[in-house]
Amino acid sequence: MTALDTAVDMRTTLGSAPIPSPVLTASGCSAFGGELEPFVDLTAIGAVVTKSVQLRPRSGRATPRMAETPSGMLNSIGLQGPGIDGLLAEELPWLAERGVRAFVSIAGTRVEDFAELAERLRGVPGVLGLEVNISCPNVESRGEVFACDPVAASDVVSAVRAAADPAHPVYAKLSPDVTDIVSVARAVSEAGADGLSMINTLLGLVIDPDTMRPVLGGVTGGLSGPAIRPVALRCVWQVHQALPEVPILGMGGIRTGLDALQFVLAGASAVSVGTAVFNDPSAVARVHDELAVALGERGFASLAEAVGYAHR
Amino acid sequence: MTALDTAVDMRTTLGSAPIPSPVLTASGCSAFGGELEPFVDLTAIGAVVTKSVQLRPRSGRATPRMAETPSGMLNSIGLQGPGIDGLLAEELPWLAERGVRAFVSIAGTRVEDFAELAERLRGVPGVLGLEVNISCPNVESRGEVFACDPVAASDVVSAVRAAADPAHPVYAKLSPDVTDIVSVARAVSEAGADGLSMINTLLGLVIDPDTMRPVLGGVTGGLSGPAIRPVALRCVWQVHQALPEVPILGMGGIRTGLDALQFVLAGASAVSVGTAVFNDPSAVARVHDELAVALGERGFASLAEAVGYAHR
Amino acid sequence: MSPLTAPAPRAAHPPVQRTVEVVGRRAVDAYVELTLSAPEIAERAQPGQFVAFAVGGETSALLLRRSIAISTADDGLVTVVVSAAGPGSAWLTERQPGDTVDVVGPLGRPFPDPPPGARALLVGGGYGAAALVGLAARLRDAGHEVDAVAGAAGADRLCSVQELTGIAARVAVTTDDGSSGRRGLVTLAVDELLPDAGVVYACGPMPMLRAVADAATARSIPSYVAVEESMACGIGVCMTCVLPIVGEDGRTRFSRSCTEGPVFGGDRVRFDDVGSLPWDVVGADAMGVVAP
Amino acid sequence: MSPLTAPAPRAAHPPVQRTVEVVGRRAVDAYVELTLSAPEIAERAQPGQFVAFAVGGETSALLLRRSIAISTADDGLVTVVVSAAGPGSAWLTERQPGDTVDVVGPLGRPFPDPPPGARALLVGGGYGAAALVGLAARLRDAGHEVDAVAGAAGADRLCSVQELTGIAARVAVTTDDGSSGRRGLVTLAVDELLPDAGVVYACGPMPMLRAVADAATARSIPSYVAVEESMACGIGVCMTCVLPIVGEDGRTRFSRSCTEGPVFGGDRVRFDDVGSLPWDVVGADAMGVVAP
Ligand SMILES: Cc1cc2nc3c(=O)[nH]c(=O)nc-3n(C[C@H](O)[C@H](O)[C@H](O)COP(=O)(O)OP(=O)(O)OC[C@H]3O[C@@H](n4cnc5c(N)ncnc54)[C@H](O)[C@@H]3O)c2cc1C
Ligand SMILES: Cc1cc2nc3c(=O)[nH]c(=O)nc-3n(C[C@H](O)[C@H](O)[C@H](O)COP(=O)(O)OP(=O)(O)OC[C@H]3O[C@@H](n4cnc5c(N)ncnc54)[C@H](O)[C@@H]3O)c2cc1C
Ligand SMILES: Cc1cc2nc3c(=O)[nH]c(=O)nc-3n(C[C@H](O)[C@H](O)[C@H](O)COP(=O)(O)O)c2cc1C
Ligand SMILES: Cc1cc2nc3c(=O)[nH]c(=O)nc-3n(C[C@H](O)[C@H](O)[C@H](O)COP(=O)(O)O)c2cc1C
Ligand code: FES
Ligand code: FES
Repeated sequence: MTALDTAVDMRTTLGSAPIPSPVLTASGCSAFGGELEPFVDLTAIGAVVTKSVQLRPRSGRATPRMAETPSGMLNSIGLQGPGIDGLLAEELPWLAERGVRAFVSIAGTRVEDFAELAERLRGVPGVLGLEVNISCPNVESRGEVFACDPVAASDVVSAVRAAADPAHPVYAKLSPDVTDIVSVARAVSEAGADGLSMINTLLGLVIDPDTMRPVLGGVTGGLSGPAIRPVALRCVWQVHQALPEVPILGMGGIRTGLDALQFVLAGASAVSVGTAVFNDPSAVARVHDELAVALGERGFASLAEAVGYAHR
Repeated sequence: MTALDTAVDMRTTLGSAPIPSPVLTASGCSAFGGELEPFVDLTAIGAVVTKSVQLRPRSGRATPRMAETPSGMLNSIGLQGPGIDGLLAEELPWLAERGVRAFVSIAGTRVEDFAELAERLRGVPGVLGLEVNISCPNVESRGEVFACDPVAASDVVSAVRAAADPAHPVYAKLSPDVTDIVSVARAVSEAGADGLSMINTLLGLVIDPDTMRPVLGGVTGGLSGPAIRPVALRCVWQVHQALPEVPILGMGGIRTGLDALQFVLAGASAVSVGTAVFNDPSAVARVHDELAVALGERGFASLAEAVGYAHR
Repeated sequence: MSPLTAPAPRAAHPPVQRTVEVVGRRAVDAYVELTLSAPEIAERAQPGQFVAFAVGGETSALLLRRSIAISTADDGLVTVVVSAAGPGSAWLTERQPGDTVDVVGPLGRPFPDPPPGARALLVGGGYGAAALVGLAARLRDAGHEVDAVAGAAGADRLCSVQELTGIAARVAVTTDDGSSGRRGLVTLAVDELLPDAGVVYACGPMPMLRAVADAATARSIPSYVAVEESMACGIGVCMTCVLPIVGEDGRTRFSRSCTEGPVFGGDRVRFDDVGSLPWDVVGADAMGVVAP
Repeated sequence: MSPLTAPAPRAAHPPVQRTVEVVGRRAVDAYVELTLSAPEIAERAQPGQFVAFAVGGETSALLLRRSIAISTADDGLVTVVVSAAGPGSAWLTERQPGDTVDVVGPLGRPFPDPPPGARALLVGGGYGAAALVGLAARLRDAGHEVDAVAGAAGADRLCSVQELTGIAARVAVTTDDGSSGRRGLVTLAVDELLPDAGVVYACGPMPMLRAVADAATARSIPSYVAVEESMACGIGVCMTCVLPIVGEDGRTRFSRSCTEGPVFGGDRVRFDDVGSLPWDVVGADAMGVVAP
């Protein structure tokens, strides 16, 4: 990323952690960052939000794992990953050596799993904070997704907040597949979340007209990309309206600086770029630059001034 | 529409009402049918699902009422319409004269409104049945949308079923903006719905980068079009899986015969084509033809055989 | 107050949907003029009507059609003048001869006939002037004197001046920056030509339409304006394109600019209230808006 | 059992992302060969690698890149052979000289070098043969004897036979319908040429790769296959493109075919288990899959 010479102060924070750019990767959409090195200066972006990690290594689901949809895609990866040991041994040291900030996404199927992961990440070099993936619709678990129940979601968040490094901001990642996202947002904030990541994918399905069966091995999958942007923006808008003091990491279909600007105006103090990276591997850096220009053109001296500006 | 000479038997039913084609318009996306006359043989399509009508004439909301989004659009019309008197005086006679089947969508803000509308439509010539719009997120009303609460939704549906012409099938139109669509589907089925229309639009928002305010007069609006198709299909799949005996009128982003086929395979016994009509005014007839060809190519002798086939 | 203008009549023919070939493309300053081989649309079209294009090709994420006024429709050819405003219109301006486009038209209501013998004043803003070329020719052929005013922000945004000059008795040009014709708004020229006019036709941006309509109405001259409101369908089924229009019964309704317009009597458009929901619009009470 | 093939090495150079010009387009039976002026990709590319195109242009609803094998990369030019399978590849085949496309590459791991002095057998199915043209030239230049087999459903789906004939010592052609060469599957010819081979390279549909790899492994001949698995990103960040691959430690992992492939040892791909989740894949236990 070539830092553009715009006058706009692009610094922001994730909870108490300062970052130089408000544009981050999205969990699961840039692996652990390394593959983007040929395309992006990883130290200049807000942070690499790592693929959600669980306690044990996971194979993920059988293929097919994706289906392209109009202006979006459906995925059902099943949280393939190295497990916390692998992450601590390989990925985080790699990022730390290079001075890349890691916002570590953690996932689990029991409250204790989340707490243990937070505990294991205490004091780890290069870790900026935690994103708690309580909303992934792809995890194979009996029962409902945590994020769909304010009580279950709060249980996870308070356990993580209690176990985590006090210096690590804890962001709860919410699912849009709920009747009332504000009530979930309120519950997890009260449970100690320092911020909210919004949104995870929408639950979707595609049927293959040839096989006449669902395309994905996992039957349903998560819908992402520009197709869902209006839903994501609505969630950010509603939650910022109700809880203006809670920091929001906005995401869902961001592809350009003007898309990111919409999230900022709706109330996000930082954004993640997910699926757009598949289309454009340099998207995270490009979105930063475009957002800086867009803010400058609109007379903002800093990103902070624009956060929530559409609610005025 | 030129009926293609396919061997496939395309007849289906809405509840107990037989229709010659499984492809219908979608409420609010073809007004009262008349404007499509230059493009489509209205008597050959399944039915015209009319714009949701309320007791009184409504102006609808101030403009802007729409925003284009990636592979979709956001609308906030606010149920502009002539009211039930106007509908009975003008639109329904026009359709009846031409032998066009009308599936009348009714909406209201109180249970009694819905019941009164159903009552007023008893025995009206040309009326095939009723679609109960309990899920429109655009209606200006205090409190929650009916469709987001299984109890409120059931109250409306049982009142309508009690008041409606016994010969009129009553379909409840569900919103995807709920944590558990199956529970709503089950509740309204038990309350007497003869079928389910799925889905209505998703609540969304777009911010104008120039004005830096929400584009729509109504701030939020309903997201429709191919962008939402995977979500719609997932809803149809889940509900058919749980309640295989309940007829489903599927909709949400259908643009081609292969899109419609996906809904049929997921469990819909008929489909509505909504936003795609704005792109292609002959879409309803074209989708019928393409679906007939697609079914024939896959060896189905009748539409009925294909309903829910993906669950096998 | 004199009675309001008679509403524009319905078009003589219903629209058709066709895939047509682009047979000509010409960059005209800031705009692109496309010529389409579209005989079935050309033979049905009346001045004031428009067409709606599907944009972006087979893989397009742009679902909604783009409405573009018909400039001329003769000998099986339809011409349109397109300004690249956003992605859809930009795509249209990039079409080349030999490409095909999916188009629906003619749509909307045409300009009504002028009062017998009336001298007509045509006022076009920006690419809006293109929509008046066919009308100018028809009026002249019907024996009316025609004056025309074309205005724009700058010289490169003027349009169809040459065509109008070939038809109209007098043509005035204004630009905001004085880069062509007189510096100022079209009203500068309109005010001078209006005294001679028996009817006014206008097409262009809303503020211009409003100024022209107000000036005409102030002199009790009937005016017709072709409006441009954001449209999702163009054929009357979506209700996105409404404006507050005073009907024949004197009551205001949210009327669709695609099927009840785009041509409205200039005195029937409540310009002040565009974008709001006045209490006296039919059905506003059901929306919870109460009379003050 | 002999030890498994050494995994394909990483590429020598990281990929770049560039907007490049199409400088040549040639319809070759059922396919289209595009030539791109892409010096920075050409100079980095090694046989077996691929590029990923953004498709559909500015207004596209197709978000994901399309992966296409590099056929040749010389003198700043990259050639690819594209089959119009769906909307994205169809759009690619419609590109004309002068058009620009956004491309990322070279991606993936190249074919490893053959054992010293080994005679190489190259097997291409359909457009898969195109991916072997660059390899054939490199092997020949390095002094290896090269035999080639090209197979397809019918004559119009054969590819690069002329190029391969110019390089290989022996070239065999098979078609399922006998419309060109011998009637039958590539294995017909492979079985005959295999006894002379010291290494096998294959590119084509999965069932073909499997048959070729099995035949080679049965004779203890090392084989390398370039697989084609559905890819969302092509650069290793999405995890959609995984296959069950036996690693150096003998354990099976879901490995990304974009960055750990597309070239895998033919004996390392568990063809039988593609599309399922065998219990012995690393991490399957955490998914709830238990050993039988
Ligand atoms: C009756 C009529 C006649 C018109 N005649 C012409 C003409 O002759 N030449 C010309 O260049 N333009 C004309 N326009 C305007 C033209 O339709 C818009 O500039 C174009 O639709 C913008 O699309 P976009 O993708 O470039 O921009 P975007 O802003 O990206 O469009 C987004 C959405 O808003 C709609 N929209 C945005 N602006 C307008 C607008 N002004 N009017 C209607 N819909 C809009 C688009 O259709 C699309 O659905 C006319 C509009 C109308 C209603
Ligand atoms: C390493 C590699 C090399 C390839 N080389 C060539 C080549 O040289 N020539 C050629 O014609 N094709 C090649 N393909 C296949 C080509 O990528 C697909 O045909 C193409 O992506 C299909 O896109 P579509 O829009 O036409 O079809 P769709 O079926 O509409 O594609 C839908 C989605 O699925 C993905 N997809 C579908 N089929 C494939 C596939 N077979 N492989 C990967 N992704 C797929 C697409 O990328 C897209 O995201 C290669 C694929 C890979 C992985
Ligand atoms: C392939 C893929 C994998 C994903 N994996 C994860 C994950 O592991 N954890 C998580 O919290 N979100 C995951 N997500 C969701 C994204 O982080 C993001 O919330 C969502 O995709 C919306 O943003 P986008 O539209 O920019 O992609 C994944 C999304 C995709 C497309
Ligand atoms: C402009 C517009 C107006 C609509 N009006 C109504 C309505 O009055 N009543 C209703 O039940 N649904 C209404 N809908 C929702 C559609 O009937 C349909 O459920 C939804 O748009 C999804 O289908 P689609 O993607 O095919 O449009 C409307 C949708 C649009 C786009
Ligand atoms: S544009 Fe749809 S009703 Fe006018
Ligand atoms: S295609 Fe994304 S990891 Fe391979």
